[in-house]
Amino acid sequence: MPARSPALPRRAAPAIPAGLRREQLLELYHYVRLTRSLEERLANLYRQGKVIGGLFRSLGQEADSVGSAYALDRSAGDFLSPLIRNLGSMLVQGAEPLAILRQYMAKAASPSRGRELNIHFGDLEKGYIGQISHLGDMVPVMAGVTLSFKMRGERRVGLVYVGDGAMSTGTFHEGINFAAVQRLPLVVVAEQNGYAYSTPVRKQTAVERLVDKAAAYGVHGDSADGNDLLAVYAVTKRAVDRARAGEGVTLVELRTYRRKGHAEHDDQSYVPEEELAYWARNDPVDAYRRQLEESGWAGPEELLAAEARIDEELDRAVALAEAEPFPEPESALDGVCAGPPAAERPWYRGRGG
Amino acid sequence: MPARSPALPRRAAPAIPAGLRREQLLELYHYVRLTRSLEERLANLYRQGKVIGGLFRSLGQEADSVGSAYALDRSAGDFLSPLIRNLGSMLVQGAEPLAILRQYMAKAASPSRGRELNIHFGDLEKGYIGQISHLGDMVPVMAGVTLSFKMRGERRVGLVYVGDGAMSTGTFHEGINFAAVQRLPLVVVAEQNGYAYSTPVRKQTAVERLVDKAAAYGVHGDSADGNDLLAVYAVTKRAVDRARAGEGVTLVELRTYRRKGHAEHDDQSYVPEEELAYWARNDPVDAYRRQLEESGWAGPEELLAAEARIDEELDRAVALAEAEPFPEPESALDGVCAGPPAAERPWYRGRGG
Amino acid sequence: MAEVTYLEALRQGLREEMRRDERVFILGEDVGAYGGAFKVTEGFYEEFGEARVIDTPISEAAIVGAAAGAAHMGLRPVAEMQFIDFISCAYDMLTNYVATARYRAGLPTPIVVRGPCGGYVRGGPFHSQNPEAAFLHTPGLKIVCPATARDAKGLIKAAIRDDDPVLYFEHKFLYRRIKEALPEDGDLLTPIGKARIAREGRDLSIITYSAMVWKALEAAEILEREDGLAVEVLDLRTLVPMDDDAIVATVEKTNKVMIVHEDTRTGGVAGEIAARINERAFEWLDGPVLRVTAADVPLPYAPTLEDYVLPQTADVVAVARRLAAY
Amino acid sequence: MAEVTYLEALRQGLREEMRRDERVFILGEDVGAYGGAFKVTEGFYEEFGEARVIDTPISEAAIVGAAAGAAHMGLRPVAEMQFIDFISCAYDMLTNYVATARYRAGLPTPIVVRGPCGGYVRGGPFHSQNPEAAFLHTPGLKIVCPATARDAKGLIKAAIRDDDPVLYFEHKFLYRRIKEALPEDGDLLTPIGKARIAREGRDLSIITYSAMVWKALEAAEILEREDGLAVEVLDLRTLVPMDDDAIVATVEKTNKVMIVHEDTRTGGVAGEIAARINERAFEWLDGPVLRVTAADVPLPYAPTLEDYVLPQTADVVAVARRLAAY
Ligand SMILES: Cc1ncc(C[n+]2csc(CCOP(=O)(O)OP(=O)(O)O)c2C)c(N)n1
Ligand SMILES: Cc1ncc(C[n+]2csc(CCOP(=O)(O)OP(=O)(O)O)c2C)c(N)n1
Ligand SMILES: [Mg+2]
Ligand SMILES: [Mg+2]
Repeated sequence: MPARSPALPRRAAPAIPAGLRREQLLELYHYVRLTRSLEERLANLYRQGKVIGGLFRSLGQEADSVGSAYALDRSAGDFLSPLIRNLGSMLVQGAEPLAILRQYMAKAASPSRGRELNIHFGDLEKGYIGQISHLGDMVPVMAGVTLSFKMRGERRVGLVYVGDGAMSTGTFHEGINFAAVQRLPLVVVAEQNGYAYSTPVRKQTAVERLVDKAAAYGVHGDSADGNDLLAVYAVTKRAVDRARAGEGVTLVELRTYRRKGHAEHDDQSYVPEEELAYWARNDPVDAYRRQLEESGWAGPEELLAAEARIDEELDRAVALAEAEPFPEPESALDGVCAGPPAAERPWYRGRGG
Repeated sequence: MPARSPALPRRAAPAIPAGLRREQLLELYHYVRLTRSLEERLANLYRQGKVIGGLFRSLGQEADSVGSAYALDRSAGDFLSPLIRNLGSMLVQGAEPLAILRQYMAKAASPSRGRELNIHFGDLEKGYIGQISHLGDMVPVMAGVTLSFKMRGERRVGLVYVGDGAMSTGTFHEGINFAAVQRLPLVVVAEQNGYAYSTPVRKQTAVERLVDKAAAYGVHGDSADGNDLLAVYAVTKRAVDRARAGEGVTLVELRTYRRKGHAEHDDQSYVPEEELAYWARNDPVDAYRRQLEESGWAGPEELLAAEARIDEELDRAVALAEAEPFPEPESALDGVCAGPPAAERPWYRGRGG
Repeated sequence: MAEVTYLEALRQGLREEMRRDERVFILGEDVGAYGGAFKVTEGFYEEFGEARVIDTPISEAAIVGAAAGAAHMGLRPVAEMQFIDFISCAYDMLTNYVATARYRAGLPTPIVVRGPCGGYVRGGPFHSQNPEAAFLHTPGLKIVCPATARDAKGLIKAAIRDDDPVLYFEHKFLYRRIKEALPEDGDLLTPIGKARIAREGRDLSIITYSAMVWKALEAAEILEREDGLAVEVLDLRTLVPMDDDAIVATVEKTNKVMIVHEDTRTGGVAGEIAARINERAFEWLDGPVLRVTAADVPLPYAPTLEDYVLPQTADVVAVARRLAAY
Repeated sequence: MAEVTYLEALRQGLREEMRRDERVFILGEDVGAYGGAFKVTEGFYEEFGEARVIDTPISEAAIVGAAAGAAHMGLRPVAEMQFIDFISCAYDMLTNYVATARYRAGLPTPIVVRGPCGGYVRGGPFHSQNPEAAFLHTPGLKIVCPATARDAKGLIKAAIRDDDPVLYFEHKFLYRRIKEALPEDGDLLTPIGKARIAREGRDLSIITYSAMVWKALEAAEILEREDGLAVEVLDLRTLVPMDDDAIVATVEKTNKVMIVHEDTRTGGVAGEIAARINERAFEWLDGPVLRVTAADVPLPYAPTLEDYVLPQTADVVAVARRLAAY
């Protein structure tokens, strides 16, 4: 294909949807691309044995994390709680790639000081709370976070992610129901990505669409194509606005697809090849990039520059994180409680192991 | 009002609904009346301090328990699991009033040998499994019971009760969802009786009608006036037929009202008087009796005779149960496991206390 | 200084903390207009309003999880379990989320989870439990078990002010059965982690907590009267953190120790105490560490059975005599 | 007699029981076509079909509850927890419903709940847990913890044939790291409730179970080589019912005992064992019952931290030396 000639008269760019500004469109691109690139770096590190535990990819789902998180108002103190495939949402809330790299590599300077794995960490200042592994548990916790907003009369909103699989847990049910009864300013984003580990959605639930579950809680339901970044933003923004206006909980279903296995070790043998091929053609990052260019909202140079900035930042962060030490052994003992300062050191154990 | 003269020509009785026969109508009357009368005996015993623990009444809800249980086919080996207000359903499945009295009075010969309270007991032969206190837990258990029916290709059906309050539990959610995915022959009867202890339904859930929750599980939903015995029977029968035909789970909402406090100690101070008065006028036992008479399906003599039989049986059962002993102390130790036969007797403890 | 019951002392403590600190709020089933199944929060709804006394759905995991979330944001939730037996439904949330939040993520989670525990009330297997051992095992959860009206008040206040999650197990048999004159000045705090010598003695020690303190004291009276034994009774008050110094001190003093708890024997708290005594004071022991506990069965309902399964004063006396004879 | 890994031995046991008894079936997350997160049930879906190898929703309480219901009706369900850490989500169902069903209601509930436990695999706080102490406490649940490939097979078969609920905690560190030649004749049963002397000795005893058996054996080698000590290693194999006779016998033989477990210290199984030894064999003790365990923190992820928190062979050696010096 011949490169598009800059000399040709450009069509006027179509209006930007969902009330977004052009800088925001570029910022969104930054986040989806950063998510993709950072995970690719992690995959490399994983293959080199430098990621200590498992690696969980959001390949093909970047738009759903980024677009939904972007609908929150960070300056208003909005809060979210991500799951393993919501790296993008943490980046939007201000998590630094360096922090993610340190965490995956269990470094002393990682946000959890080497105590927790992958993206299990949070930052109260920046506005996100780290998950635990037990699926569903963050839904009641985010009900409590948003309860505090309501009790204090703050106009802040919370958002919690939940997978098609996690919706089967009792804690999801108890948490969303509690929030619904209390009309809390909570957005529950249900990510329909086809699978929970190897289990297809039809073995997880008998509903057609996850958004059908909204009816059981008397909450508003909405949904969007999770691979369409701007649609994700728009649907979540509506839910956030409702929450902020005191209209309570919304369950937002985002339909997307998990293009990698559950974690890097999983070869997805249970997935039909055509399915993977179909979704590879429907890549949300490429699609958004194309949309930006084709709508004239961004020029190729801008996008290339943004990508270069990301690569540079990641080069630096990877080098830095790799060089860092693991935590000091005895640091394992402190911080179980606010006081006393540390768990007892086994009497038979010398310092440092 | 002048007694209706038997000499006057009777209108032809209207057709009996829901495929029932006349004997069945009388049997249904037996069960609702027995439920009412047995609980009244228990209330007396409670006031005399002979019921050891609390007493839970189903006053005003007898039709919902009896009508729904009656829709099962005992001869086919159908199974149910009752809650504290489903005494009527146990009677339908063949529980004996004597057993209930013994159980409430913690007698040695009670079905649980004095180990469990009120109507917490079951009978695998007769087809009911006793609940535990932890609300919601019987839903997964009945999913397992009906899973066994499906695995063995038996055309048996299970029914589990759940209150408006119990539906907020995680186990309810996990259990009904599991059953829905597996298309198990299970009927879930949701009893909307206005309260969970002191908590009104609107603080339990934001849905208008409990049957709205069916949508979240992709199961069929249906509902009826829980105080209309024949309507209860009909709606449950449809659900049982669906289950038996392999069409999976139905959530049946029965709308009724808890006319007493949570248990006898609870004076219901939180309940508006008009509400109680309204529902007292809507008594399901009286209504059914009237319906039988007015439709000409039963004569007054028959009904009086049925009531007399119940009173007699209860006189005998109460006298018998009252006279019986408590269990032998050391019997407390046996039966935790199939083997070894008994828990260890504390070495410092003589036999029998 | 009015005489108040254990229950009223607890209520006073809660009320004082809610008046003192507007971040404190209560959530649980029927805690609002009804005032709680045992009326612990009676009058609170009227005084503090619906926003601070929240009736929840029957969702123990959500109650605890929501408390944790609100605590992260700076509030001080007190969650009621209607009966402590239902805390089992929040076991995952407590042991995995709440207990680890500070360690994993530096998240402050100052919540109190409280509720009526214990037997001797014909409550049967699901309204009589003593769940402390299930949580003793999880680093990150503090556990308090008041035995007196003073500590019912002092420990609830300390628990609410504590910066960590605290499980507060109140014994329902004691609610209205014991009374004590208490100051009402708002400064009655029982330090978390400190045991109390409920009775001094030099011949043998009974280490115990919660309602069993009273049985131990009764037994001590009998043993003094009938056997001339001076029995020391140590009321642990807090199980986590455990007051090892107080335990070692009583062992060093009397050289003979028994542990009394209402919970079943296997896997109960007594095992942990026995192990600690072995590790820290073995040389001081003149006899084995013995246990008086419930038998290893679910707690049955019939009076004859419940009485047989639960520890009784006579059991404490019998074991003490055997130990004294060493 | 082919050499098989611990994991393959477990798989063999499961497969043999499913072939032998059509009432046996499996349910859990991803156990079907995928064969389970650790591939324990690989090939089962193909051999036994979808009806007997059931992929469930992510609903641990429902998995256990449904297993119980099916068991009441005469089936023999084996429920897999993807990681044993998630058994906490079924804590209520197991401790309140399953454990009490026979006692309360005479309901047979022959279920097996199994899953990978344990650390040393960089799994972090939620993929490394040892939940035995949480269930030790509940009468009505049997607990087995195989340490060898032979027992992995023998205990899964015994657990499936047992008429009571059995928790089967398999150690994921051992899955592919140990091997043994085993008969394939279907009669390899390890009796539930019987410990095994993994190594004979007369100078001191290490009581342990699961993966720690191997650390104890390693330590025993070192102690023999470097100190000339003959260390006895008792592999409990079953925690409930506990083999008191075997425990007492080893105490009477060596007069010095230490307990090693991977779980955190406070409230761990070692406490119970220490208490039993006190009660049954105090006179035979020439030194305190000592513990080697994990430190009381959630298990951290970084290798340096995990190694520091978990018990290591050197710890066992150090404590044994101290005990030997008594
Ligand atoms: C309560 C619980 N049970 C089991 C697991 C193990 N597990 C981890 S992720 C996962 C699948 C999650 O699927 P889904 O919620 O759809 O999220 P996705 O991975 O698709 O993003 C499972 C079963 C868990 N983390 N928590
Ligand atoms: C998990 C759990 N939490 C709390 C309780 C205490 N409790 C017993 S009955 C009840 C109310 C039940 O209400 P509902 O389900 O509507 O049944 P109803 O009494 O109206 O028949 C409560 C809160 C319980 N039994 N189980
Ligand atoms: Mg998914
Ligand atoms: Mg109700």
